[in-house]
Amino acid sequence: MTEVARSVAIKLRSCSKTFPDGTKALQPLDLDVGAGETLVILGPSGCGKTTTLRIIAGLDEPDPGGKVLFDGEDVTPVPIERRDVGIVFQSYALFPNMSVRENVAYGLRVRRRPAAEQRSRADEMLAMMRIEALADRRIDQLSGGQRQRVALARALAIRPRALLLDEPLTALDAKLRETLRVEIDGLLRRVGITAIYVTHDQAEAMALGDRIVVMEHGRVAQIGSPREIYRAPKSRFVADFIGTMNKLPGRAEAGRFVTAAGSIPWSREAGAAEAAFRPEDARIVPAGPDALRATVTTSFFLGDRTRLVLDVAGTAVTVDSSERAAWTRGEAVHLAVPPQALIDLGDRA
Amino acid sequence: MTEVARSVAIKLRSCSKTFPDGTKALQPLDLDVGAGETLVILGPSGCGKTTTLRIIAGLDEPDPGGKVLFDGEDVTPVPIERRDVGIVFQSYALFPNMSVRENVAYGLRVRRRPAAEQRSRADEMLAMMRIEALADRRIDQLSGGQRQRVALARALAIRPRALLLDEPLTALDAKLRETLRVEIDGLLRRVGITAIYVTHDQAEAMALGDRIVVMEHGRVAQIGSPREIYRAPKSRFVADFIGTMNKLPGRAEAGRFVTAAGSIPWSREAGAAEAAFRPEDARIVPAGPDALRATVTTSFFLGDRTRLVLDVAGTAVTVDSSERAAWTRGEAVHLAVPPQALIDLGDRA
Amino acid sequence: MRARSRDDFRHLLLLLPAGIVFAAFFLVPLGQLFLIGGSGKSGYAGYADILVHPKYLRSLVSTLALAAATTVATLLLSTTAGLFLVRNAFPGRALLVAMLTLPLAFPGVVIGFMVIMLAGRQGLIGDVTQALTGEKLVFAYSMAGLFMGYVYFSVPRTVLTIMASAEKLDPRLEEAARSLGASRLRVLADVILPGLKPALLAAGAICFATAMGAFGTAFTLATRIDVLPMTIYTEFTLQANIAVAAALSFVLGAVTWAALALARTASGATVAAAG
Amino acid sequence: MRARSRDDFRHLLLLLPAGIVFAAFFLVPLGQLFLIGGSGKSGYAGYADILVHPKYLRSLVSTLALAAATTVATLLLSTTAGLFLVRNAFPGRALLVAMLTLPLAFPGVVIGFMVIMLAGRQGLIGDVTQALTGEKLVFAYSMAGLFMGYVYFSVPRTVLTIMASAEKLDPRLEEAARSLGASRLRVLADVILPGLKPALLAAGAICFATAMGAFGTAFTLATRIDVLPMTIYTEFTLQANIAVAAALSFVLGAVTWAALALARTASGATVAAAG
Repeated sequence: MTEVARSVAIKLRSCSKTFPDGTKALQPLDLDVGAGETLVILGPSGCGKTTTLRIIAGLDEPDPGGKVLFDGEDVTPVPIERRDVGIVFQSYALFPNMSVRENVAYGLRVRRRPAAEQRSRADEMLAMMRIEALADRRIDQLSGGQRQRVALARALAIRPRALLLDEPLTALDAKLRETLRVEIDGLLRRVGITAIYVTHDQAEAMALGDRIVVMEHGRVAQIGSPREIYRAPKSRFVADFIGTMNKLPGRAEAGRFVTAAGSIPWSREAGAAEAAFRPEDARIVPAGPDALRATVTTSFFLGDRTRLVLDVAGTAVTVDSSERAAWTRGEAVHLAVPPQALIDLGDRA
Repeated sequence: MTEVARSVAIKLRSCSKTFPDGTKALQPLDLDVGAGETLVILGPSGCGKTTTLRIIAGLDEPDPGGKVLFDGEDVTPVPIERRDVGIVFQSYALFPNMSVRENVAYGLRVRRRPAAEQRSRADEMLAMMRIEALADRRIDQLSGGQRQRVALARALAIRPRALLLDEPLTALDAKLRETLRVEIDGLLRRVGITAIYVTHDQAEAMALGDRIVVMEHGRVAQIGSPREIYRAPKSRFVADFIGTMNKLPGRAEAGRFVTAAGSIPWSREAGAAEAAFRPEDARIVPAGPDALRATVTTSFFLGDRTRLVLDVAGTAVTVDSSERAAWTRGEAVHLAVPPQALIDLGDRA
Repeated sequence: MRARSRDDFRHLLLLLPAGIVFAAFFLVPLGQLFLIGGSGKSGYAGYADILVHPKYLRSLVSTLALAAATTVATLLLSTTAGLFLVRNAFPGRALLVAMLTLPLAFPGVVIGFMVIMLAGRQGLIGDVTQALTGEKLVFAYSMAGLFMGYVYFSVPRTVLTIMASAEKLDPRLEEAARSLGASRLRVLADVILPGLKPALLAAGAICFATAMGAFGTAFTLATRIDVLPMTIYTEFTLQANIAVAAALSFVLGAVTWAALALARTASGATVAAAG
Repeated sequence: MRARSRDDFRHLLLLLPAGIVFAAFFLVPLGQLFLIGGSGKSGYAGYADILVHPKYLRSLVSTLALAAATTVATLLLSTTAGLFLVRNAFPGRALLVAMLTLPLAFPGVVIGFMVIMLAGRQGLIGDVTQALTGEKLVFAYSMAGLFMGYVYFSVPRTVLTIMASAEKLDPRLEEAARSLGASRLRVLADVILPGLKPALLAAGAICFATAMGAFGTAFTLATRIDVLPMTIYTEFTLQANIAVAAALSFVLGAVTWAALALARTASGATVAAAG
């Protein structure tokens, strides 16, 4: 196995960031990334996720008082040139005036390593990314997926202390995005490098992250494993951002959740409430005491499942069904949601 | 209900297309589109789908001998200016020197309708697309989704005989694409116009089409309803292009399909064969006589399901599981595929 | 490159002295020109005198008229030719386009020289018209000759600009207009010309500025041609009337600059003049 | 606009006559110029005579040297200034950039005029050097003055071109290089200058072509300055040596055209000269 990384544990301590125009891009943030961990920072644009990455990289400085620690050592004043981190950008940022191999060897050339070492290391990295055949190509002869592989090889060629990825797949089309996501996942696990991966795409975050940090307005909304974040979102924002979430207004009383379309079992303290649940947790059932009345608004055949949009007492509810049945617009159906799938997002506003 | 369309039935008769450089973009093609039907033409780039659309529109002429019929009338020599079809392009193709309302009214202005009629018709169309508020905006002030709504309004304002859409959603991001797909679906059904929709995105094709024409290398690979195409692909190409399809090599004998990893029931004439099945049709089961032995290669938590990549006697097989269980790399599992889910793609090559 | 911390550019501060020298290098001559323009007998009123004195006013007006006529003729010719070249593939097209750039390589003096060879006393046009009508057409040594030279010089660049712009027009725009029933002429008026507008403005402004300031062509054709650069030269060199020359220069510069700025604002592009 | 059926453009055939007139309009003068260049005593060997005759050879060499020096100086100054202006936000920056375009509006005659005001016998530089060193520095009426004028004229356009190009450089490229350990200087050499290369080539070619062909400035400074356009003018107008003037013109045009073509090939962009 190629020696690739010298993984460090990264800590941020009260890092905030105020831009020259006074915008507060980041509220004071503490963050711990274990050595070798893949941490995904997820959030909508403007949530501060890229700022956080740039502070870790040394491309932006935190406001005075903030500290960045690599294995306990304070690197806050160390400029990026000497921080030894690999960066991969959405725009690839490959040097168009150099060949693929020259791009990958650039970090070693800057370090004045012997030409033979530069070449062998570059070829080793290209082999690891399975693009040896492209070594002598010009950058503009590569596809987007190939470019991003070269960028990964280039970032890893210097044996960085951490790998920072800023939306590396956003510029690619859906099919390639999935292929490369699988590859990056394999690579990160094989190499065992500390990786921080910024994305706005929740599917990417779920698939890649050991842990996910969901950010909103410069603050952390939730930190947890993909399963925790999906199954137990701590706030309405997280629930809405990750996957599709149905929200049904009603009242909790006597172990049931009562809506205008009937009631279902739910043990929650009594009061006005909103019950949230995932499309795949609800099922279309025959009429019964524990089912809600609903009307089919639309149905889309998606191949592996059928997505139904139902009208439940005026609220649009999305249900994914893997049954092979067909529904017609306006058809009356009944909807069951198991109590353990109901998520409590707090009292209704 | 606004009078919007004068829907025609469209027929192509032996329409082929050879480009000046000699490339055969389209093999002789016969196609029937019913009045009011939504037909989706689906295929990879270069398969001839856009050429077919352009021949229907009158933007390209078929090779001599080809005919385009609108309600039985031969419109082959009629130029697009007088064919009365609405076109929506991927690049929106809105006139940047006109306001939103002027764009929508342009077809009526060209037809020298009174100014009052132009205005009221444009506003009616904008209201139908729910973008009345944007009527006086400049085009460069609109988002991609808004632009495509304006393009739809403009195409429908002339009461076209058919609506032709050339990858209308490809330039939009994933979330917007889904929203607008739902809207276009509603619109086409409400208006009842004959629509021909070209796309390379199988999810779009499945969701929108009454029927789908899958094209490959200038030929029709299969025509059918979304369900037919998904459940019973007629060729390897169609199976690969629509959704994810697993293909397992083995031998059919005595009512079973025998592989190096065990056998499962399948009644097919004996011989070397390839069994194809969808990720959502396979299940992870306890060890048993009707299950194949497999090893977990990777597992991705996708929120609503977990995608497993398994190694089944050296073949990578993708399985979607909605169970809440977690799998670890290298774990040994067993895989069952119900016989009715197995698709026969013919004898092994 | 935007929101970067200040000290990121510490080293760039070293460039500051260069920046100051650079600014001085530009502003000192301009300032001095303006001051000298006001140093004549009538002081800064000398600027107003230009508009009153018939000789200078005539020179200003005829220069403006020549520049405007050149611009209009160049745009008409170039748009027709540019659209034709973009829309039609024919053998020799690439060669023709390459040859189009040739006149750009010739200085004004040579352009003047060519005009004389064509429309001068021993010129081709004179020979042809004499053979046809018995009368010799000679117009090289006048405004008409200058106009011909300027158009000859300006058309190539303008054609190239228009071709570059026409190639970038989205063909779907035109197809959408046709699907809505627009005829060829309407497509030209509603889609193609509006799409070329920024290129037409930019090329037109450069053409105008060039015609306002060109000197070599005029000087070669005849020393009597009454355009502003010639007037400035005459006042400055032959009559040592430095204040008037400076004032005329300043006005010429201001008019040209205004035309360029107007085109820049209207087109949003960076327009640079040629002189 | 590519794969369209032929008859789609039936109506465009109407433009064909215009195309032919247009081609004739360009090719006839050029052809005639070449023919006249070979009409002297020694026929087409007249072209070779230019390289043998010391007077013409000197003129050609000094013009090339002047144009090359102007190009180098302009690119150095403009790159420094352009990068400084793009990278630094300071009060008055927008105003400074707007003023940069002013010299573009002045014709060559006025530029020559300004050089005399600065570096001439009564010029500012003379006054300052006399006060400082007791000796008056006067260089307006020589190649040095011409060099100064050309640089003055070329820097603004070049700065604008470089600024436009520098603004389009992806800042991520620079950040990627730094993350790999590159110092500021290495980033400049490996990322920024290669990124600016097309702009530098294009701007350099235009600068070179302008300096090769400018006439007004030279004529204003002194009639004795020995640059090619002046030589052509002298041979043609004052000595009626038409064949030599034509041959020199043709050579000047060919050299300039080659420089433009070279830059165009190297940069892939459309480069148009100014004259």
